[in-house]
Amino acid sequence: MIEKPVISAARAAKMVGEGAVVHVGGFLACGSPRGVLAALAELGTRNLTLVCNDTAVLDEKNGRVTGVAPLVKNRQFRKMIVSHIGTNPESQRQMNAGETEVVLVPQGTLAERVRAAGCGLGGILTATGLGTEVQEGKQVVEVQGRKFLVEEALPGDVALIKARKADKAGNLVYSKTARNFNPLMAMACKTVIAEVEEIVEIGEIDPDQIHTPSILVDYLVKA
Amino acid sequence: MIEKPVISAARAAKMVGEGAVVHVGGFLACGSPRGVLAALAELGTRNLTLVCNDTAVLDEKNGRVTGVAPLVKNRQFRKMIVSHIGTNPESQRQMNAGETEVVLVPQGTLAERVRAAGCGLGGILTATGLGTEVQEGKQVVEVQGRKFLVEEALPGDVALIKARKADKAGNLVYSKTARNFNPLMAMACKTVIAEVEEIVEIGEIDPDQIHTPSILVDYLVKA
Amino acid sequence: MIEYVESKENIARRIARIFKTGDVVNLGIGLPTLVANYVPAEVTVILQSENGLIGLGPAPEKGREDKDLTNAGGMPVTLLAGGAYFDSATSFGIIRGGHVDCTVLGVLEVDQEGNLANYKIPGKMVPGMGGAMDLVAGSRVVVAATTHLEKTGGSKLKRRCTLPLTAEHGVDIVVTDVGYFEVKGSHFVLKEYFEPYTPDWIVEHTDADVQVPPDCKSWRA
Amino acid sequence: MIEYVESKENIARRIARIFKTGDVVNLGIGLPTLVANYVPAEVTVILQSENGLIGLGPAPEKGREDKDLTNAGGMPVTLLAGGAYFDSATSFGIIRGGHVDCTVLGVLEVDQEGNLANYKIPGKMVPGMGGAMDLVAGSRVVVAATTHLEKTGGSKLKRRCTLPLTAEHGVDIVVTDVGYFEVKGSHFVLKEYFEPYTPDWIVEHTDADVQVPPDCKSWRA
Repeated sequence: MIEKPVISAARAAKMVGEGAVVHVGGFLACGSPRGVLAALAELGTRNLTLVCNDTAVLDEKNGRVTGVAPLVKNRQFRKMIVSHIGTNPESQRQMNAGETEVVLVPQGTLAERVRAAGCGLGGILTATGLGTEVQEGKQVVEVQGRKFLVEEALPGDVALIKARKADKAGNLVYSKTARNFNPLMAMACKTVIAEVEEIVEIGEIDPDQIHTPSILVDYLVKA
Repeated sequence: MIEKPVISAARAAKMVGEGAVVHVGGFLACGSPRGVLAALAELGTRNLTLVCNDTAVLDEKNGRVTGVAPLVKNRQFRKMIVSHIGTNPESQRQMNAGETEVVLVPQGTLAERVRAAGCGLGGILTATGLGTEVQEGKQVVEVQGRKFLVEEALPGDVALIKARKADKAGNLVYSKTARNFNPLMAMACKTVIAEVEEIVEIGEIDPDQIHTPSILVDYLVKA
Repeated sequence: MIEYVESKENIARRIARIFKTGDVVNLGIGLPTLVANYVPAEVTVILQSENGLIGLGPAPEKGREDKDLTNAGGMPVTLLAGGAYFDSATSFGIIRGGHVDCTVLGVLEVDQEGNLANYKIPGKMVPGMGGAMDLVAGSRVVVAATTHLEKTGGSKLKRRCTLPLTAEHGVDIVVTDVGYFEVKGSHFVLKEYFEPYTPDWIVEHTDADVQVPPDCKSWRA
Repeated sequence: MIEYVESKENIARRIARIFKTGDVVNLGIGLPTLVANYVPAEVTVILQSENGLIGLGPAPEKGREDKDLTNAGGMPVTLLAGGAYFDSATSFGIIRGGHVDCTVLGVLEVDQEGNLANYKIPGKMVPGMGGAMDLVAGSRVVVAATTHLEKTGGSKLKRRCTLPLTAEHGVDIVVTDVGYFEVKGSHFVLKEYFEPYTPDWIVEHTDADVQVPPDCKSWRA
């Protein structure tokens, strides 16, 4: 197996180009790549499109600023495709003020759209969102007498993900609910950067217990 | 957690009703539930619809009869939805003679159709099969300027699957390439029967390394 | 004269009695989360959390939180023995695929056709739907949990939702602090009234069609 | 006069030179499987097998077979350190999602528009497509591996396939035992001729439009 480069968070952040579509793992920042996100916030790259479960927590009064929240505050995103913005009032403010385009996607649909991109599917058919605002502008297909929305694949340029452990080849293992969107995003993006807590030798991870195979991962960052 | 009934292969076979749609795990019989299939062959239940990767190996001259092959030979299937029948000449013969309906599905499409059923999707959009006989009779949807086939979900009545290990709650771990379609089928059927080599206490399997969560499994059979 | 007194506890208590042993249940954030506290000791339900686990346990003791183990509200939780973790696609596959027996959600509005609005007040509050749309579309039984009246005195149960919908025709059961309703056809059926409220009081204080069947009975928390 | 002598070895040898270190490659059953034997020592390719693994190793020693570890042909194999197992949906997600750099498939017919037929001779042989349709639709580079002529002397490269297609316009490269072809627009481009065959011989013995560009060069196994 080929070893993957282990790079700094700062170098990882530089791989996110101006205007890129960035898939960021994590669920209310549980399982988000903190180090790389901090570096990206510092770098200040703009006009990004965010694909993420949520805009994390921005509660400066209580000292809780997590996940992508600093980047939201920095106005680094021109568009945010997320399922939830309720814990980050700044993302709501930007949306209501028309400063940032926010596309709200049902969480399960978001997961499937990202997965579809990674799996080379054009999209999936789901009943979620039928008869709601989510349906607007979407194709409806009938299958066995039932109606479904066509939800399109959602690919990205760069995935910033977080894993518990990697081997030097880039095989990943996630921890508990920090798994969430991370393995899906690892399949859906051209460049995949995994921030990991531990890097072990090739062969140390049981191949039945690898969550993301090495070939999907381009760079490792030590958390 | 609730413990799942551990039943005999014979009792498991009886849960497959006349005319049922049966999803059978395994890839050329690697990872197929041998004990339950043997019991079902003995029971002789007919008019079944098979959903399986392949019709396994029927090579009596060399003493190789694996997976669902005995059931094919018994004419227990009225319909077989599979990706490959090349190693079981009897399934080819039945198809060519018009005795059994055989629907050939590309392997990746079969996997996604089973997964879609288990995941409550109406189906998926794939480019696989475009411009081939597989396209016949199917809807075509355009997404971002590209054409895709609508491939519909493929649910089942009973899943007969094989795992390496279960805990008493029914959490499953598969071994190596014996995993294949097994976890997909575990999600796609009303009744799920898992044949396992080993049953351990609840809590003995690391919850990060469970391939199929217990709630998807109804019965365990000791291999 | 009966005076309305909001009681989230009564709502949670009654909903907790819906489940039977083995049910897989997803409890939404807020009021629905309370339900876990009232499940009878003899009933074993299995809690699913859409951020990727089955077998949700109680909150950890202080100091024993695990940064990698939270519920869908981002709060530290624990996992029971026999629980399992999975990714978000599998989690919603479990939800959409009908493997969750019951989901309990909070409400902004719910109407007599089973429509639910709980994710958006245009121009005011737009937290996003999170997993709610999938939960309503996918779960076998959807229970809407809500106080019967708004702070301003209006009925939370409506003839027709005015807010953007979370899902069309998704709700099966509505439990408020005055009664237990089923959505049948295009009206609510009052299956139980919670004393001291009476069927008459409930019909009068519900801005929707409420049918009171002969077998409607009283229930005490 | 040049006499055609079938050489699967030469086909495999040339295809093995296509890869560069780090390429993820899927080798079909039969002739394509031979390719693994000729990958140069200095090139590390990563073999994927669609039944659910990455990091395919050589066949095990006799007596060390593992019933749970086979390739897509059902034959016992091994896994290299750093390899991984996954289910069939993930396996084809990897294939369809463009994570496989190159797939090598056997051929019944291949035509100058890149159409491939390799899964069915109606009424005669219908093994089924297995994973072939997904592999051709999904891999970045698709290499068709075939002897140049049929046993009966006919050309395997066609103007237009007559058998049911495995995929439309999927093939990028065709390697036979006489030359290396690219599919460009609606014809074959002969990039290399394998001595003792000459471009003239190849054009004459190919029942399709073959362009011979100025930079067409010779290659020796």
